[in-house]
Amino acid sequence: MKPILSVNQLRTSFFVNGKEIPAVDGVDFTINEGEILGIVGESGSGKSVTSLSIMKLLKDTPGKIVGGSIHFDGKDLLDLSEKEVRELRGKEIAMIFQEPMTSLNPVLTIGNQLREAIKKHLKYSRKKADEHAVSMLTQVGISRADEILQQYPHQLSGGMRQRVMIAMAMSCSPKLLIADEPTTALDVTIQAQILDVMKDMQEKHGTSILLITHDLGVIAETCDRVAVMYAGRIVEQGSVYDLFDDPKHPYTKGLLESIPRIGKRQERLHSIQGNVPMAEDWPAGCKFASRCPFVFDKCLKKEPPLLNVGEGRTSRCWLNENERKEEQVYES
Amino acid sequence: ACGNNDKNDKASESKGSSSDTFTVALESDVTTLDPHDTNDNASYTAESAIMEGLLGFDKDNKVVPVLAKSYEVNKDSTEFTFKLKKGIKFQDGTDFNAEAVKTNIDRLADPESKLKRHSLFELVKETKVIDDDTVRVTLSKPFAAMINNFAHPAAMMISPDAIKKYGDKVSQRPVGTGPFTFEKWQHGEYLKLTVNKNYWNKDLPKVHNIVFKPVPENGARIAMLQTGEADFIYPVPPTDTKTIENTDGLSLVTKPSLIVKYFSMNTMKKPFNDVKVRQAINYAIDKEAFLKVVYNGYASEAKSSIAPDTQFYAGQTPYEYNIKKAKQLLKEAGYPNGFEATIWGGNSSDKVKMMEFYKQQLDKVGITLKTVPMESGTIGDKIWGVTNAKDADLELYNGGWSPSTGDADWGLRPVFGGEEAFPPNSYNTSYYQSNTVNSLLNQALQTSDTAKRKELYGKAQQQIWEDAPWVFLAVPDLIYAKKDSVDGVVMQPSGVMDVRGAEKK
Amino acid sequence: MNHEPLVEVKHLKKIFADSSGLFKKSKPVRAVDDISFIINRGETFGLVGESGCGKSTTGRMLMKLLEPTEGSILFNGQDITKMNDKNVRSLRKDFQMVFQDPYASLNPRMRVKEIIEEPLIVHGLMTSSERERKVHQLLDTVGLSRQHGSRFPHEFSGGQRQRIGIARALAVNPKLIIADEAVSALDVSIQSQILNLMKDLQKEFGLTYLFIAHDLSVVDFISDRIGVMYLGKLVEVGDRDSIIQNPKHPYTKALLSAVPIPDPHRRKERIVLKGDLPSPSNPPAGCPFHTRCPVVMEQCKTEMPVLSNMSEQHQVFCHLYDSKK
Amino acid sequence: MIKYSIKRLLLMIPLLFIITVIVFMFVHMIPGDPARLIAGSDATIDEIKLVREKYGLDQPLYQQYISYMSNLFQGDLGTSIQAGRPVAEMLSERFMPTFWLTVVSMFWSLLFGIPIGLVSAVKRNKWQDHITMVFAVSAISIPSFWLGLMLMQLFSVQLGWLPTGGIDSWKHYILPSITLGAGVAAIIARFTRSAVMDVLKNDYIRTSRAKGLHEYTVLMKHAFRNAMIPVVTMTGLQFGFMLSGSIITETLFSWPGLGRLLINSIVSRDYPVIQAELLLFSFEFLLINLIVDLLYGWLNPKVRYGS
Amino acid sequence: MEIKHVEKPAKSSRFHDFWVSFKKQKVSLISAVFLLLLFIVALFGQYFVPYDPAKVDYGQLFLKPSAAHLAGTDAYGRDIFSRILVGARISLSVGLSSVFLGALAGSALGIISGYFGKWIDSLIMRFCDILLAFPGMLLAIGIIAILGTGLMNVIFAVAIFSVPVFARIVRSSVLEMKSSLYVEAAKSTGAKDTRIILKHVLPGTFSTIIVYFTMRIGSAILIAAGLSFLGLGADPSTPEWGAMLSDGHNYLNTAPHVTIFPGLAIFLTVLAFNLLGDGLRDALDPKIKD
Ligand SMILES: Nc1ncnc2c1ncn2[C@@H]1O[C@H](COP(=O)(O)OP(=O)(O)OP(=O)(O)O)[C@@H](O)[C@H]1O
Ligand SMILES: Nc1ncnc2c1ncn2[C@@H]1O[C@H](COP(=O)(O)OP(=O)(O)OP(=O)(O)O)[C@@H](O)[C@H]1O
Ligand SMILES: [Mg+2]
Ligand SMILES: [Mg+2]
Repeated sequence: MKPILSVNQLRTSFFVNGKEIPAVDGVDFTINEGEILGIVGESGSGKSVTSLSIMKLLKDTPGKIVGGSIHFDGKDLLDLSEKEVRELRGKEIAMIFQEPMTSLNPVLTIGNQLREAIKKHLKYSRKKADEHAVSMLTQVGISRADEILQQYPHQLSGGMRQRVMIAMAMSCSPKLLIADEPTTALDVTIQAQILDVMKDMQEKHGTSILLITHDLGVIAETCDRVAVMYAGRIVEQGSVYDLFDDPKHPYTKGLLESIPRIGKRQERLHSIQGNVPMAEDWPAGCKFASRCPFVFDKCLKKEPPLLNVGEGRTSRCWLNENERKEEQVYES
Repeated sequence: ACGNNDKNDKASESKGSSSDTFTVALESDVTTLDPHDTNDNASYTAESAIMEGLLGFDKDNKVVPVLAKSYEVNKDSTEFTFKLKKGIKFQDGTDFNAEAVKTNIDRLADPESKLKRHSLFELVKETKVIDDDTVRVTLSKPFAAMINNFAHPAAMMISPDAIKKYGDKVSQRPVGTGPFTFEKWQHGEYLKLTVNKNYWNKDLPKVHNIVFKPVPENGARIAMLQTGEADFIYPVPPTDTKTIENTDGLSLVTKPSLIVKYFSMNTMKKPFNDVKVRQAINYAIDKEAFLKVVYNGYASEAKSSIAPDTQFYAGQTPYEYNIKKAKQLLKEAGYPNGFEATIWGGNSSDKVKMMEFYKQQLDKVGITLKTVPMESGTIGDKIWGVTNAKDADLELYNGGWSPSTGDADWGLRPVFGGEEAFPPNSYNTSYYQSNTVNSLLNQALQTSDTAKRKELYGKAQQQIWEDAPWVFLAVPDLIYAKKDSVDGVVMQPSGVMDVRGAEKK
Repeated sequence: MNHEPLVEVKHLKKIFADSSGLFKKSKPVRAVDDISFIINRGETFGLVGESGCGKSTTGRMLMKLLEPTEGSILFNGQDITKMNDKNVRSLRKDFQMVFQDPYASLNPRMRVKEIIEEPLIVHGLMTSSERERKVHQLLDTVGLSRQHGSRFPHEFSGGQRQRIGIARALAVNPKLIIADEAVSALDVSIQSQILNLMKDLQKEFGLTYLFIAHDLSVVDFISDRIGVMYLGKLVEVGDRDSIIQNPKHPYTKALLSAVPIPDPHRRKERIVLKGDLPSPSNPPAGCPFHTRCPVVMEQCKTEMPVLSNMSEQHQVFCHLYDSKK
Repeated sequence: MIKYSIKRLLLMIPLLFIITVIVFMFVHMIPGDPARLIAGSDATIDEIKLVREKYGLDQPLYQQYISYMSNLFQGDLGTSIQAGRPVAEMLSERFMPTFWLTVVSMFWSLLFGIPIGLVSAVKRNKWQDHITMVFAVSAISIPSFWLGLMLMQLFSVQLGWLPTGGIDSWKHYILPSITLGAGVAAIIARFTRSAVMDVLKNDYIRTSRAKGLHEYTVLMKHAFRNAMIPVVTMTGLQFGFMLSGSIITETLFSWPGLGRLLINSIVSRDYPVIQAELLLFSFEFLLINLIVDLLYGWLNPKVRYGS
Repeated sequence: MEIKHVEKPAKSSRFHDFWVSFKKQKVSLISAVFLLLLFIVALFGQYFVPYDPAKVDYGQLFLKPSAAHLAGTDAYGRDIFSRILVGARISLSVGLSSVFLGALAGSALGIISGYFGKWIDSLIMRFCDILLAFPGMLLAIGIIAILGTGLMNVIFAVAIFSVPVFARIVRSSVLEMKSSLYVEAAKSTGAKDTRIILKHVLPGTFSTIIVYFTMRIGSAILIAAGLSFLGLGADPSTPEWGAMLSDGHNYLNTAPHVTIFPGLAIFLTVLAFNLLGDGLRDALDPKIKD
């Protein structure tokens, strides 16, 4: 399979009051054509910042990409001019943002906002763009689509807004769709509908999807591969099956154990003790060390590299060093 | 420069001001065209192009006959008989005759008509038509200065037909005997008059149209003259005279006015109740500097309580600028270290400037002056809202007085006429009360003997000068500017312009 | 657990009728349409349902942030809908809310520290040094570090923001916490920390929760009783076990079947609801769910179902169970 | 919307009634005797009395108010003491020149103010921003008499391109409207800058960028309209001020507008004229308020649908 | 005592943040330095003027700027430069304090109006409408009639002119903020209205207020000058910049420097305030930090 996106050693930092806060600190992953890659991780671990970096949308934040490369379809996005990136955005790479409530312009009709990208990238006439917009809305399960086109965001419920965002992102059949917690605001019945829509997309158009979510159930049901992030880095990567069946990294293990299971009588949920350290006081060794139940001397001294631990599987843990040492993927 | 003229022509073309239109830019709006109900010079100026009186003033403020051929006054100044010129018609075709004169005088004399200029004719007891061209006006009591009232623009003749037809609205549609007839009045924008083809004096008029424009801003008025949009502007502020002088093709004309600039001192209040203090202040002000600083030299020192062009003017020996003497007098009066005083005055920039000047001057003799400029309504209330002289807070008042009729009585009585002239009745802001002056003024009114009157007014002026209820400052010039090619406008000392003879060469 | 009610909601209604509409009169929105339920002292009442069905609106009415159109809310036997502002303010120490939208509910111009200590200041509790300690403790509790305290909300990720909101609500040790989607933006490890914490606090202080969420597994974990809402109406209420193990209403069944299972080997068949979401400004006649119900009957289209008692602890509004009345 | 507007307009009637009371009292309270001021600086006491009687100024205040109001209800605004003409006639001939001058000035102000504001918001703290700031501050701190006279010197006297005053043709509008509009343009520019900067921080701006829209489109389509709300408030206010006539500009350019009428009537305490003008201005502001509110609705659909 | 110890670092860090981000704005920093100098001039100007600003010399009217008279002389032969230095005090105090008062009162009204809504909103807004409709000059005459003359009253009068505009502007931003969720959240914690207004609503209106505030200073100086010509000013001989500028009006053709230099003083001051305002606005806004 051909990779559509490969992110290498991506580092993005925020500069606040003269201090550098590394939010993304050397992230590597690839997405193949037609593949759905899920990213899970601690909140604040840099998932959204990674996706914004790919879109090169850090413009209005104090954030800056300080290193690495992002290859999309053979081009390094970091070398492209703003104009060239604009041509890609919305057409080749589309994104659904985390906040559905504030991500739509309150003073423009839904139709107006939907048509924009269609007209710009597909060069449709207004009438054709309208038809296309209606079909996109119908695809995401909105039935009174032509009526909705005339309405304003505040007239829609949170769930509907989120679906509009999805329709908007998918309207130009992008090669890559980045979905940052697209269903967090939705109830499960709608969530199910939307995940179906996204899967349809992927099947029909071969769209690759980068799906960021906290819901491991969603990951399990939709993704082909999963990457787990912790403190600005990928700590484990692998196919859904491998990851759920046999998590290698202690953090992943902890995560899986923390899932509340429906219908199971639990008095307490399992949880990972301790807190994610702030970027400012990241330790010299493994960043998870302070919370890791399996911590040993080496962990505190040196940060583990991403180790190849199986077919398409990597893990950033010294424990796995002994398991499969021969191939070291990246040294950081 | 010539180049400049080309440009000016372009600009004037766009205005549609052509060679047969004479454009006058005045500071203020024409407010009415009913002379009987007028009290501002801009309106009089416009009215006197349309209408004429029995008598009028020439450029030296001498009374001259206009529609009257001649006039006679009886000995005790109660009967005025006018012989009228013949064959004159109003612009609407009505004959000008004794009946017309009676209609006009009656209108003015009738208190019910509530005309602003009724007071000039309130003494009229009767107006009688003797024959078609003779009319006699009888007063209820002797009033020698009445003849000036007849010459006053307020006494101009309106067509009796028009008065009947329009009533009060005659102020919007005036009909007179003058060389120009009313054409259009766009309020606030312009007033346009056009030639009266049947004017009795065949020499006039010399232009086809006259347009009056209100241009309140000094700078704009000058710019209009520079661009050629106006042929004649009035007034030119003394500070801008250089601009006119430096522009080719424009000239500046000046003329002494009837105005006397003064500041009055409340003679009923300490320390101004002491004549020495008042004289000291007169000595303490450097008039020459005053003329320069305030008027840029376009004024002359006041040498009496009335201006030289006023009837029966008698010049006095000026109080020269002498700080030593001033200090000496103050010391004699018991104020060796001076005192504090407050001066009130209007709030226009030149008046503020004057007051500031007094302050600087009096500082040198130890008098600390507080200057309080006030908006016209406010100062009116503060000075003329006081009914009892004793209650007056007024100490010093920065004023000016100009008798629009040009006669000495109106020049002196309202400002020095004793108790009867105290505010709120009149303008005696120094609360000056001199029996001598009162009786001199009264005597002068009882007689039509010019020599006698001259003597009486002379004495009165001398007395006032010595009593110094005012600080006598200056007689400012009237300054106007025109294109070199323009002529024939007569500026009367009162500030009313006679544009009947205006011409463009 | 005692069964003494802390909160009694009776026939609560909220209709957003618009009065200030400039151009068009829009139809009134029946956001909450006659619901009644009880929350017992020390228990957790879970409220689940479709997005837009009126869960937040219910929560906000309980907080007295919205005036109900009709109905009453008894807190400790007192009707708070009739209370004046002053009394409500002092009562607010006893109930706190965690808002659904984590970012919008944090003042962008205040530092996290200030946000968290605000309730303490408002109720005049503690000295400033005590407050400072408390803030640190709360930050620890929700899994943030002390240095986070001096940052601004926009510098945080979505989940971190949510934790700030939780810390704020916990600050004054309230009796009732209304948690509106309090954990939906959190990753599971933090989520489990918070949920455990909420349970601990409940045990320790006898707290009562109204827990609004759409993640049924979370609701299942934390709740004692669960209410299921659809389009402004409560369609099913019951103790946790009955609802999860033995759901009656077709909507509850659909919800349960749609819960994604965190096991890639069990990609299962769900009950996928067809039909369109009706709008609360134009609710369908009869049962509000009939437009999407897989087992719809003629009767459902015209008649509003009434309450059927499945057991003492389990009520449902559905024509399917009419006979069991 | 029409219904709403009509309702608002009807509500203005009682309001204007209250305003008449306030205006009447205020106008009579300020010092100054119209009779004295209008009779002239050398009027005799008799002349002053005459004026007072003629215009009923000698009557008790309440009586004056009653007769004023009863005339007002018959649509009669009274007669100017100064000019002796019906006030309604005077106002109507002065209104249009001021109105058109206001419209043209506002046109300039928006035409320059908004783009300048946009540019400086986008180029925040760059040289473009600083340049426009200097322009804006100049326009604010240069008094209009200075600007007006300088423009007149340059374009009328030196170049001879434009007339110095009057209202005959479109050429006459250029200098006065620039003079009047400069300060307003500056204010609008500054407000636009500030508002656009605020809006650019919103999430939906990021969304629109994510669609690949050109920065220009993002700014004009997405940021601009949202930023317009505070700008509209300010524009409405300034429009109201200009509609009351600018005393300085109208004086400079001999403009026969309300500003000059106002100053004349205040100086001479021409009560009927002042009262009528104040009523007119109040009405203008109320109307502008209404229009601004309608504009809010147009700009912000949330307001429109009242949620 | 102990309490203070704990508070201190918090406060100073806040100021520190502000300072760090403000420091980066070079232009604003320069403006701040300029204004600081100006304040020094305002306080001590009279001690280092080259000439006595009140000294008249009728032999030296309208001298053009030269080495002896940096800004020339005026209509009484006074040194304009000295007058500008001495005038800084009055112009600054009138400009600043009047706008400050106006902003204070106007913002208070705007906040009350926007926050509480209902009848109080209508009442305040209609009051503002009337105030707006009243021509400045008439209002000024009325104010003199009520209060009499004096510098304090000039400040007061100018403040009154600013009130309705501030009220309007602030109200519209309060309306926007009032509906925000964080205000609702604050309410839910039990905060009183006063606290909500002061802590949550008011800071949000700053950016708008600052823009208008800094713009208004120049206008205030000019309005004050206009008032002193109406006779509202304390003493027309005071070297107030606006008054000097307006006075120069009469000599625009013949002696433009009489206008230009006071005008320049006003311009630079207003410019500095605006640039400073922009800097403050950015520094106070947590979102803009680069
Ligand atoms: N504008 C900003 N200024 C400063 N720091 C920021 C900013 N935005 C994000 N960060 C920091 O960057 C880090 C990563 O944030 P990011 O939003 O990518 O997290 P996330 O993984 O998406 O979390 P969540 O799942 O909660 O959304 C966080 O620690 C956050 O504090
Ligand atoms: N202020 C308001 N004005 C008008 N309608 C409103 C208002 N607030 C909420 N609504 C409407 O009321 C209904 C219920 O809203 P609510 O926020 O309570 O839903 P919810 O159940 O919390 O949904 P979600 O899960 O998406 O948060 C929605 O249709 C919403 O559009
Ligand atoms: Mg995120
Ligand atoms: Mg909700």
